[in-house]
Amino acid sequence: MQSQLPLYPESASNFAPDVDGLMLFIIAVCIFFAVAITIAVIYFFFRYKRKEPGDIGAPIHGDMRLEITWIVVPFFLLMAMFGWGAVIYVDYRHTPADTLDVYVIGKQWMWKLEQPNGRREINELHVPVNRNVRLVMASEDVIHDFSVPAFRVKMDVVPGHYNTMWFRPTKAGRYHFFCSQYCGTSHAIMGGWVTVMEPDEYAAWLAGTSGTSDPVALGAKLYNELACGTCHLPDGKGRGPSYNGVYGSKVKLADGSTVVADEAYIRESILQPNAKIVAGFQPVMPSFQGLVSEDQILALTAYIKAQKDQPVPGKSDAAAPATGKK
Amino acid sequence: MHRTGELYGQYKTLDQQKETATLGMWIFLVTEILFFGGVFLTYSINRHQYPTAFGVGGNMLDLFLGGANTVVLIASSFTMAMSVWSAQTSKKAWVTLFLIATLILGTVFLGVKVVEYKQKFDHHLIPGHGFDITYCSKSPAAVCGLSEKEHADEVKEVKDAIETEGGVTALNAHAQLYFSLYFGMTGLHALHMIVGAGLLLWLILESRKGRFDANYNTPVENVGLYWHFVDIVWIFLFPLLYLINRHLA
Amino acid sequence: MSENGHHIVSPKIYAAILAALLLFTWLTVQAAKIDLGPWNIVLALLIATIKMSLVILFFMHGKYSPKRTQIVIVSGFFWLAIMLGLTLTDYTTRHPEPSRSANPPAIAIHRA
Amino acid sequence: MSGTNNPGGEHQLPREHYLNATYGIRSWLLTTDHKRIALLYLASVTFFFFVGGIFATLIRIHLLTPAGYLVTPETYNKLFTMHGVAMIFFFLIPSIPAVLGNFLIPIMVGAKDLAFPKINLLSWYIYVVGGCFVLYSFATGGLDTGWTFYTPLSSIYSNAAVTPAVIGIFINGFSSILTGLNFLVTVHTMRAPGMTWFRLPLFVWAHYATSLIMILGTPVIAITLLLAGLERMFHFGFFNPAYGGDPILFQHLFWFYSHPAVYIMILPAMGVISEIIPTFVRKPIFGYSFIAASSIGIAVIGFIVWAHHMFLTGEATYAAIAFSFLSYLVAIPSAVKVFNWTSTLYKGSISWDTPMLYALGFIGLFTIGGLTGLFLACLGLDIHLHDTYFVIAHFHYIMVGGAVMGYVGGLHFWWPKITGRLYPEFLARTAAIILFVGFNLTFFPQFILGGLGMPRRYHNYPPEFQVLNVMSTAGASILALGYLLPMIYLTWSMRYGKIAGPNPWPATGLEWKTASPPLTENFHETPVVDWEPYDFVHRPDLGLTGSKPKLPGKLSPAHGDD
Repeated sequence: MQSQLPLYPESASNFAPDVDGLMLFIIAVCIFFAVAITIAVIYFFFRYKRKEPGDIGAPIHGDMRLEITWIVVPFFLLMAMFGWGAVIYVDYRHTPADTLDVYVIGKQWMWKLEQPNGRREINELHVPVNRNVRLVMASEDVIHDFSVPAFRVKMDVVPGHYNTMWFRPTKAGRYHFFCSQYCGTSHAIMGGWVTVMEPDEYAAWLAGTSGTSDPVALGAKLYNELACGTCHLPDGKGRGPSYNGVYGSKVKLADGSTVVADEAYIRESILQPNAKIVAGFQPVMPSFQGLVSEDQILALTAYIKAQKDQPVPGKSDAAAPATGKK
Repeated sequence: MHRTGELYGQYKTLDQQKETATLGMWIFLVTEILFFGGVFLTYSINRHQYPTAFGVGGNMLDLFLGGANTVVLIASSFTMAMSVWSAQTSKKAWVTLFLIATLILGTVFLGVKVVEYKQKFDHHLIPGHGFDITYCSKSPAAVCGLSEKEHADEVKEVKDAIETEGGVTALNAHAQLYFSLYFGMTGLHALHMIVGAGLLLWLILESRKGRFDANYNTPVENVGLYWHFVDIVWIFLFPLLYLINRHLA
Repeated sequence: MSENGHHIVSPKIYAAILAALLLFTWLTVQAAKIDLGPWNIVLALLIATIKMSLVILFFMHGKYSPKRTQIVIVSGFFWLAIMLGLTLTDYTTRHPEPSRSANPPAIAIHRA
Repeated sequence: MSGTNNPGGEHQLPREHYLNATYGIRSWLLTTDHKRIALLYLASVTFFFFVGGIFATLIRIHLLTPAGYLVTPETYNKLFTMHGVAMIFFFLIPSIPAVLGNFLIPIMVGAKDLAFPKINLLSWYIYVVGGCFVLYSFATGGLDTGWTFYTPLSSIYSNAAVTPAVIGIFINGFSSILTGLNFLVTVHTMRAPGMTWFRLPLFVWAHYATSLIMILGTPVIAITLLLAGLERMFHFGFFNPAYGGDPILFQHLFWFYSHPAVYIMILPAMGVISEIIPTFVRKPIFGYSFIAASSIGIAVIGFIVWAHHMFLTGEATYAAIAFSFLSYLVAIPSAVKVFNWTSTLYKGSISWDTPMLYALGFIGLFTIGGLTGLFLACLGLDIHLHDTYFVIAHFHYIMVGGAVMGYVGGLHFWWPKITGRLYPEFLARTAAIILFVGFNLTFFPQFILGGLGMPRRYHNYPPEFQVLNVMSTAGASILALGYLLPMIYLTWSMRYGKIAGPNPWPATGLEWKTASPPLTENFHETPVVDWEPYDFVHRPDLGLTGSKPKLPGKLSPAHGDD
């Protein structure tokens, strides 16, 4: 991709020239001061080397004019850096109105990205060149950070917050993106590639087949992985009620009321199992809050829905079969 | 243990020694201000985010017990101040007496705190898996020792809060923040009280030997400063934890 | 203090402060029961601050302490104010975002 | 050794001094002598420096190849976390204050001991207990949260031994608080007659400023880690997003201490440099009051810049702008110091002794470290450089190039006072040069890596970054050698070094007016200070009889403005 010893990353977004210009300015100021001080130190070091063991230096105590100079001059230079930096930052934090929105979810240790038309990607981001792109980002667990050095942008992805960032790619190509906020064991492999495409290529890519798999199959897999089946036996004789035929049915609860087993009810039963206890069962199920993602809840719900036509186990009790609690 | 008014080696005069001790104590109290400042900040930000849940949580505390404890602690501050006065005026017997009174009042405070913690435990208000803010409103009034009217008020308040917060899950989550802070703040405060009680016990034993008089009373004064500081913390905890949105109840 | 000996506060003042503190405690409980909107919290904190000042000035002899001690006390609160104040500059000027809640934000993302 | 106030005769160790006043392990473990406590600290921080250093070495070896050379990702994460925790909380923060400060501050102000000697001993024990908790955490599962302990990774998700580490750091905080409290009170109430505020050595001013940070900042990290610990242990929620808490709030609280903590590390080193330079240049320091005031300025402004660590967390734009502005302000007092040190060299009589080499190394490295801070305080650039190796390079230039150089330089400078003996000069100069070269080779490539966007805390990296990483690892091996050398010859010199005499350099401070090593009570009688700091002209007692250059008619602005 680059030579053996690259010194600066590629420049591929609207922010890159701004940031690089500012970088050059600050580097110039810093080199000036660093070199000046180094030369002064080395010069004095040799020029005023002690000649005789008993020598002492000139009793100079200070100089007010110099002190004021080296307070005031750096102050203005610093304010220039501050102002210039603030301008870029304000631009970066204020997203323009006409953006292409991509949703980004960070989780340990992968990135899930969703294009405006619903097409999903893992650790890959495709964007069209010369179009303002906004990333709307959320985390499912710890703090992550989405960073694209070639675009000179990054932003933390914080659980419980939506953070957004935007950029306009200016050059087609493939660029690294990284997770830049330490997030646990595989932090270093939580990255991928941004592919910047010509608009027509992007449109063609977007229209291609979606990458999502069958939610029911996914749910069945989770049913096994999360060991739901150890309690929710299909015959209804486990410690938890069976899923068979539960979706859409009326479920009788321990407090005597009934509810319809819809999506909301299933979701609640996964996340807050003790909120509604099915008649005849004990509140023994642990909460899966934090253990399953929203994607997975959707898949599990799809799976439970798919068991709708299965025979309901046990005695069929008028309207409310003894089922329904996951 | 040194004798009354002994001058330590590193000091030149008794005055310097006393001045040093007092300055040291005040600087220590400044670190305590910042220490509690951290939790107060955490409280403020979270309360700012979830006023409803924090209101509901606050109204589940026992105002009578909290108020009574405030009175007890203020009274103990008074007796502490009086024991300093007794030492400064060399009324040696009174020093001990006032210190004992302070210790008793401090113990009463801690006792009441234990009763309150027990109550919260019974009402499923300990953060964690068993937490349920709706426990008392779901249960019959007698379970939480509420009158019928109080119970009805609470039922209504919780119902409204569930609506405002967008579901019982959210309310429970945010109310747990409140109770985490309640236990964190009052627990830290109680820990300081326990340390203070230990210091008082030490002072009482010393004072019985007649150690403290007009010439030498720095320990009484400095423990006094600490005790008053702990009182000040409670002066803020009481309105923040107990009185927020009390008018809604 | 070290030069002019030790200031002794009379028990009468202590008693007066005790009475004032109890009065303010009663007042703050009563005030809390009236709905003043956002002013409830302001009033409660105001009363607490007054109570604190009384304790510091008289029980803790802040009023009679040497200037150096007073500077120490004030700087403690000053730094507390820095911590609270500057952190609140962040929280009070954030753009409104979708509310943070118990549910992972992925939900809204899927709805979008 | 160039320059001694006793050129003819050989020196003798004093008959009685703090090291031979009493014997036995109890006399050390129960001592209230600030000098002995300083040596206890010296031993313990050196131990933690070794622990942290071993982790650092392993990290650098691992990063030789893009895929990672040595350890699993879990282990790598633990290595850098434990490196950070050991180095920051148990080496850098206590190093200069608790070793050199403890030893010197009472002597410098002319007191027999610190204001609270028992509390001083207590703070060492607290440090040891805290250290044991942290070592326990290292030994039983390690720590993989990063030294920043960001929630919810540390409070909910990490499977490592976070709880004992948090408890250890919490406990250790009190050691820091008590040390700071002791210094503050000592400087206020224990000064000798004639030791006015503006006659205090700049080392004491720097420690006064450091102590302010210690007492005002440390309680906040204590409470923050306590809250995170409660969250982890008891399912409490303060910052937990599952309860609606805000992880960013943790960062505010964390950095409220941890940014000023950087100044806890660097300010004492600046104090050391401000002592070394006038001594080896033999002239008063340029702009005494500006250097003193800038220490206080750094401590105060340092408290109001913390959220510049959080520009990209979703912090409000206005807050970010305010914090960026304040961060630039803190650059000014630091710059004032560098300019004043440089100007002190002008028309001096400069000797090339080891401490002076460290001081010059410090100026160079701190300048680079400080200037690269300007990149990170800059809102626009921080977007690109945040959490990359640029940050790593920047703070290692400040902490290793600055604080550790100052610490090692200070150890050399006061070694004759502490032990009564001189170190071997040639070896010491060699070590100083090796350290300087090794340091730059280790950390300068990391600036470029950061500019390229290599994120920090990565156990592997894209192959195009390899050359720079190999350079860095090569430098680290030189650096390790540079640290081993002083460790060996300083230990050797404790027994075999040449006897130093009370004032070998000679220097002007009060600590050089007493024997080397000093008495247990420091001075035979309370000294009376009647000279201005760093004044060589009116000090016939220093025995300097050589020529002195004439006072310049006016200062040449050509040198001043650099």
